Amino acid sequence: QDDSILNVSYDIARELFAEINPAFAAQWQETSGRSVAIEQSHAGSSKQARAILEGLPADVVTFNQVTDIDVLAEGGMVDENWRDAFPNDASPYYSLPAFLVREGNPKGIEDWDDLTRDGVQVIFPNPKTSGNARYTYLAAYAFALKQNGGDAEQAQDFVRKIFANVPVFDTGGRAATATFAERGLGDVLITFEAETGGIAQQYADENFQRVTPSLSVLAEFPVAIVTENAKRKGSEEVSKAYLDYLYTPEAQRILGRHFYRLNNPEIAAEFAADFPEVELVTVDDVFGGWDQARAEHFDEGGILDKVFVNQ
Amino acid sequence: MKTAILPGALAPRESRGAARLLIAVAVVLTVLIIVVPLAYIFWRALSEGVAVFAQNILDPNTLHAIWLTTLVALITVPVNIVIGLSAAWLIARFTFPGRKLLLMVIELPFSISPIIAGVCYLLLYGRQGLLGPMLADADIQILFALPGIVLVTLFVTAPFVTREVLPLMQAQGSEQEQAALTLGASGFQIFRLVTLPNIRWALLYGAVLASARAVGEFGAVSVVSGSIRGQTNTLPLQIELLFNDLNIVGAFAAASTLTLIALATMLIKTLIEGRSKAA
Amino acid sequence: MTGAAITMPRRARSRRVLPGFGLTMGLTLSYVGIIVLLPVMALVLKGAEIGPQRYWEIVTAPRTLAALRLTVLAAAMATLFNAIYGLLMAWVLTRYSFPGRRLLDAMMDIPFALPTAVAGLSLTALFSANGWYGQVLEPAGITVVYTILGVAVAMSFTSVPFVVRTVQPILEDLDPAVEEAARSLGASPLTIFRRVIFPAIQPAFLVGATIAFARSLGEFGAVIFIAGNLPMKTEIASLLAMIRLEEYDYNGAAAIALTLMVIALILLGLSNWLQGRMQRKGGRA
Amino acid sequence: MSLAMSNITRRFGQTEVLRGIDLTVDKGELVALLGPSGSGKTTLLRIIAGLDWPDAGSLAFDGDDWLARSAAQRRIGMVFQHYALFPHMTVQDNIAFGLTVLPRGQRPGKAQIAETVQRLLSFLQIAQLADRYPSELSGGQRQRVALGRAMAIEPRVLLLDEPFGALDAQVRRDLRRWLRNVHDSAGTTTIFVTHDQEEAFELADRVVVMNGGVIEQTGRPDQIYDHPATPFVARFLGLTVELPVTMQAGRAQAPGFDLTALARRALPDGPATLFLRPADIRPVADPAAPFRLTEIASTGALRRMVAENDSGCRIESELARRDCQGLETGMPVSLSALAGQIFSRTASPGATAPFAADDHIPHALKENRL
Amino acid sequence: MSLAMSNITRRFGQTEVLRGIDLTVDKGELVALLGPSGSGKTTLLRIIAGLDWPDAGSLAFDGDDWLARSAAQRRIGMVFQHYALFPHMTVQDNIAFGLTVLPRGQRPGKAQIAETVQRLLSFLQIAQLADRYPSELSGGQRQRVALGRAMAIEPRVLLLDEPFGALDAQVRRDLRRWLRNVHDSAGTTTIFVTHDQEEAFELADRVVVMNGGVIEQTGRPDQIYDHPATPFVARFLGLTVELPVTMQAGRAQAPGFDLTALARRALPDGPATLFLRPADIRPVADPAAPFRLTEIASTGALRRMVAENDSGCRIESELARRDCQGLETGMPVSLSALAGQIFSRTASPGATAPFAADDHIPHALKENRL
Ligand SMILES: Nc1ncnc2c1ncn2[C@@H]1O[C@H](COP(=O)(O)OP(=O)(O)OP(=O)(O)O)[C@@H](O)[C@H]1O
Ligand SMILES: Nc1ncnc2c1ncn2[C@@H]1O[C@H](COP(=O)(O)OP(=O)(O)OP(=O)(O)O)[C@@H](O)[C@H]1O
Ligand SMILES: [Mg+2]
Ligand SMILES: [Mg+2]
Ligand SMILES: O=S(=O)([O-])[O-]
Repeated sequence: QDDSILNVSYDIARELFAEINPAFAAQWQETSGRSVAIEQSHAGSSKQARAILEGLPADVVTFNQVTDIDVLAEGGMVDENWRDAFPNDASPYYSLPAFLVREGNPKGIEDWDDLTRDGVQVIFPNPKTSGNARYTYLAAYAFALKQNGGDAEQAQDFVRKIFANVPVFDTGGRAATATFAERGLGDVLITFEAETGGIAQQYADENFQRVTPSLSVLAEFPVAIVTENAKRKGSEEVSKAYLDYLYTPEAQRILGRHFYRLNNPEIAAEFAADFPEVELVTVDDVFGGWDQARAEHFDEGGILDKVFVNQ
Repeated sequence: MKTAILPGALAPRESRGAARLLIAVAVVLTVLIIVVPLAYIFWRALSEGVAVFAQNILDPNTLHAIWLTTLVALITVPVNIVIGLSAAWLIARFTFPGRKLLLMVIELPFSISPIIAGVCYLLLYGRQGLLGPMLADADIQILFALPGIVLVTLFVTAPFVTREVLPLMQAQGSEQEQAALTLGASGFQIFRLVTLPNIRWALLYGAVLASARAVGEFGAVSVVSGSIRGQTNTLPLQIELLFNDLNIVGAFAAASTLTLIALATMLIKTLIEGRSKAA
Repeated sequence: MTGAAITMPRRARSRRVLPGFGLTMGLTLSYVGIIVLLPVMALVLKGAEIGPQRYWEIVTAPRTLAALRLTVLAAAMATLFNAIYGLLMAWVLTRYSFPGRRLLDAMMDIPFALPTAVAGLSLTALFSANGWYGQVLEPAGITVVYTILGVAVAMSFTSVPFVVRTVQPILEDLDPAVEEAARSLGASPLTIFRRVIFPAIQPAFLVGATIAFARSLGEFGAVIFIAGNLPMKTEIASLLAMIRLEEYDYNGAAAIALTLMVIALILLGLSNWLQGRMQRKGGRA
Repeated sequence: MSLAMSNITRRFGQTEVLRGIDLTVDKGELVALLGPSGSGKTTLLRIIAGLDWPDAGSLAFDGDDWLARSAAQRRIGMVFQHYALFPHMTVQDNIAFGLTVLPRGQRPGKAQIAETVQRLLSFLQIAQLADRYPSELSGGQRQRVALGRAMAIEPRVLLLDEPFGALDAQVRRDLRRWLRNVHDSAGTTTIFVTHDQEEAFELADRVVVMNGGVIEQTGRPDQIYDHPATPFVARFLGLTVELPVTMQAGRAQAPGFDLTALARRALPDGPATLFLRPADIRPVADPAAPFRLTEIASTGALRRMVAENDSGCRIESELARRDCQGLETGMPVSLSALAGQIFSRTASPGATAPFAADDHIPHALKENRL
Repeated sequence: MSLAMSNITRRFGQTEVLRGIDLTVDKGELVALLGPSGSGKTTLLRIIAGLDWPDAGSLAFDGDDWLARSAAQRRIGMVFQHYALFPHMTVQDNIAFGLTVLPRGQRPGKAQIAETVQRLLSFLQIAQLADRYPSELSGGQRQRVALGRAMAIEPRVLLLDEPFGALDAQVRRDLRRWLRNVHDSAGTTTIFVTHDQEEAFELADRVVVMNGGVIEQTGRPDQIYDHPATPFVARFLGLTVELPVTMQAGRAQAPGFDLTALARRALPDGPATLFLRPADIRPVADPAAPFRLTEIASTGALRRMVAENDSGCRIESELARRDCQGLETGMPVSLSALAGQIFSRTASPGATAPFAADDHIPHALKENRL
């Protein structure tokens, strides 16, 4: 192999990159005449970020949360202004927390407030380790704020009730999926819409049903070159080409097939049937940006700890 | 093992009731606790037929994981043997201040959670750890690569050989070695010709346990491996990965190969024991 | 005695009879230093960096306390089970001959040889609501998966061999004459076990149980699959350390790791001391 | 009240270890089982103790079939070869053990047990050791504790397996005498196993010589000493010099030997074997004799000499030092035998009854060992 | 070519195990270290072997400082108490060991080693055992293999630690004699450790009696037997009857005793202690005497008797059976002493030189043990 890159990615992107990588390799061969080997590593995205800081030799990261790349930037692994390096704030696609319920939706779960009912078992991973779950938390919180006219107290109560309905916290999005689908635990799985689509497809005979709540948070999927490593290995060029490739119609189509929502309007239109209308708020709008959200909600002693611990 | 001597023919028929009961309880518990979980692995691995099983095993990433795991064992076990013997000789044959302490340090890994062992290595060799900056400057990759995996495996397997060999050497005493010494043998001659033959079965058993542990280590390796598909995934990590890929059958198939290794190891051990008892 | 005042060099302790002291000492010390001590030092240094107050805060945070409590409790349950099961196995394996004994004996080492993750996977599947065991237990109101019971089950599985393998050789080596003496003095089998055999194997039994306990405290691979990892409920300490790590909270991770290690060391020290005392008391006949 | 064994047989796999033992031990008797290693002594003792059972035969105590009873029911006291003390119990706990395990109904009160133990301790002269552990005792002391433990339950039969095997000569001799006293004052029936003939002879009322799973001879110590019934017993009891002789009219003859001191035997003419103790052979300076002294060694009070003739026949003798005066290495000597046992050479050793020495010979002559 | 030790001292922690040993062993000599358990015999032997080093003192062989040499360099042959044979090697491999580990330059060829082993095997009369493993040998055979292994390297000094400790009486006696022959024909210097006086006396050219880390006495066997230098040696050599006597003009006196057979001693008048062997005491029927026979026991050739007087003084004696005629339990007897050693009672035992028996006494009288 002439080139090799290591793409360190979030947990549930396994099938996605299994399809994208060969497609890119073929394209790279065509354009540069060189072959490329693409290694993959998947885990909770925060865990991945830490591993890179400790020396995991990633060339590119494809994460599901801006903060995780910001941490890398703070650690000097990624350029400060990484968001400007690629179009659309370096986010080639997006998704949102959505629901997956069992055949026939026996508990009648349609929206966030259904999750607070007694006797409903909710499955999602640990927000401390999983970006995925953090979006879930934020979406529920945003829903409650809206419902109660911005009352933080009531929003916290709302979220706490949902947390109280969670029997198991896995460390990553995929483990939560396994808990729901494989071990048959819980009435509803909350995860990225992309995952709910994929699972519904993969477990066709279980007849899981996708449910899109009335309101959700827009989840960006930022990408970046780990410049520190790429420079050392001399893989900057292919790394950039790899991430650029994600914006191409070809890649966007693959993404669409994996139930990710797309920024490219033409291709998005092709998959419109898969993506119900939903009111999407952003972290910037509701929570004042990731930095503030982190400080207020996720750091030790933040609101998350309160609703999490006091159950 | 002492074979129970049966009393002569005129012995009154003792009720074997208590013995039967104990044996039955032991067998049932063992079946429930050990045998069924073992069997379950194979049952799941083969639940979709042999073809799927074979396909899962022959997946390049799984094959690579098998190879990596074997490599790690091949490196760590010989090191363990050499060091284990050296430590056993030192502790069994000499008295010096701090002897007990040294033994405790050697056995320390037994009482340290593997995950914490991994953390220790992270704190030492990680880019943000004690030696990290130095290693980064020298461009030496220890963590998230083979050296890191080997090092933590050495950590968790460190006590096995010493622990098996030492009690035997202490029980046997050094008289034979002293005899060899008076006959003019050198240190290595004494070790090779006198000590080694006496402890060879214990040594083998220690090595067997160490390799079983080296092959099966999960917690410590998962901290320092980086789980790069087809590169730094050992077999136990590959199993977790397959599980998280929702390829449950694949996970159990990989697990069954590990289980087979474990069973083979135990078989070897049992054979060894049989022979050493006979000798 | 001739008072001949020849001053001889004191040689006794300066000479070692068997060769190899320097070599083995050098080899062992450097190895132990590099592989074991250095990394542990790194942990201790990190712990020292935290400072006592912060350390105390971390360790006494409700979630940490809950995790530590769960870990210790589950380890205790596992050890209790293993102590009884291990003793039974050691007894049955040494005292009775029956078809399949060797096989049963070989089974005892499986938990060591089986990767913990595999064990965890398999146990979880067996005990989950629709698993082989779960189907029987759940209707009876016993939930194992995602409860402390599950944690204990995983812990006891991975530490099965410790008690069996420490007690077994002692039991095998026990002088049968001592038991016969008790028998000829009119003692019943139960009395013989209680008053003659058990005191003899007690030190080994204690050591085996302590090591099993230490190992259970640290067990990770098998437990995380079956525990459910519910904070405050079924989250074990080493997982919490791992989570702290993944949250970039190195201090938290180090503090918890250090605490676990100290608990294990104290236990081992205690059992060594107890064992030493017992041996001084009864000791070699 | 006697212990009766008949036709006791025991096999371990292929090997027959006891091949039909018939023996009756009377109440109050002290019997020694004497025999070489592997002769089945321990096996027989264990069968009496109820720690093993025979394949055939019967064992009854006072008419009661002991084979149907467990060790615990027989109320015997057993002292094991290496004592088998309970290592984690003090001396007094060891001794009290048998009493504390009695069923609750029969168990004496605590105070009473303590008193019994105290009495035994002083009887055994180890009162000051009451709180020690076995590992802190000397061999002789352990022996006493083992005996005390066995005696605490007031056994009807006391069994001892090579009780003095591991001790050195001095201690052994003391304990032996002390055991005899204990036996006499406690009045139990005692059987002990030994392979040391001196021990058997000094201690026992009756000695049972075993060999290869059968009883070779039973009798009072001096009876056995003076009249070994088989070549095996003769050799075992130190008649180690074997001399081929020719019987003629009841008298033994051998060249270079003066055998006139031996009494006439009722043996057919022809070849026979004379068994002699080295101490019963006296070299006499005799220039014409075919023997020559080749070695003289001193062992304290005794002097050992070796005489050889030209055909390589080596004869050893042992004399008190004072009787050796005038004898020196190289000197030609004739050998005169003072006592001995003759077995016909055709008799297969160990199986046939011996042609025992007759009792007409004056005692003094037969025993004159100087 | 002699082995010279001077002032050898060895401490284990607080306990002084050797407290200044001075001893020279000549080439070809066979020396026995005799002493009770714990007297330091093994420790001394190990120091000579180079398996331990003293805290002070010197050890030289033929002028060469052995304390500066390792065990391997000293070229000694050591036979360990429990033989320490290599269990995984056959008899011949055991014996060949010392030769096969020689540095390549000095190592004899394979054929030559085989020949040496063969020669040793036949010399030791175990040629037929060459291919057996130690576990398949009897105690006596193991002993020979151990000796063969030590001798294969043609040691300059042969050391044996209680070589016959674990064997039974018969085998032991045979091996003892055989060892003496081996020593004589191989011509090595030999030191062996024992706590059995008979063994020491029978085997050794010179006996060294040790006690508590010091040498109590050194001398030829009969010298030591006849003239124990200290009360300790006297007791250790069987002069176990201790009688308080009164010295008067060099003669000892005690009521009920006839001590006229003892020679005069150069001792001051006053209280002293007479040490006697039971065999040197003869009870003589005497109606007027204060002693009374209370026990008679037979041990084969000997008869043991106990005489007691009213004040509870118990005296044991041992006689050949034939000399006991006419003596019966209950009979009043006087006791006549045939030989003995007297130590002044003020002398602290073990430290002072004895007031040894003078040599004027006719030998026969002193030794007349009947
Ligand atoms: N459990 C056993 N299995 C097979 N053979 C045995 C067993 N126990 C004893 N023997 C054999 O039985 C024979 C008699 O043994 P026993 O212990 O009675 O001899 P002993 O007369 O007590 O000898 P020693 O004086 O050596 O103690 C021996 O040949 C021994 O090897
Ligand atoms: N390594 C040691 N540490 C402490 N004390 C020791 C050690 N070795 C021997 N001793 C003590 O030294 C003394 C002499 O021991 P040594 O073995 O020389 O006696 P011995 O004369 O050979 O006795 P035995 O006849 O019982 O073999 C004993 O009191 C013993 O307890
Ligand atoms: Mg026996
Ligand atoms: Mg010794
Ligand atoms: O990596 S996650 O999918 O768990 O966020």
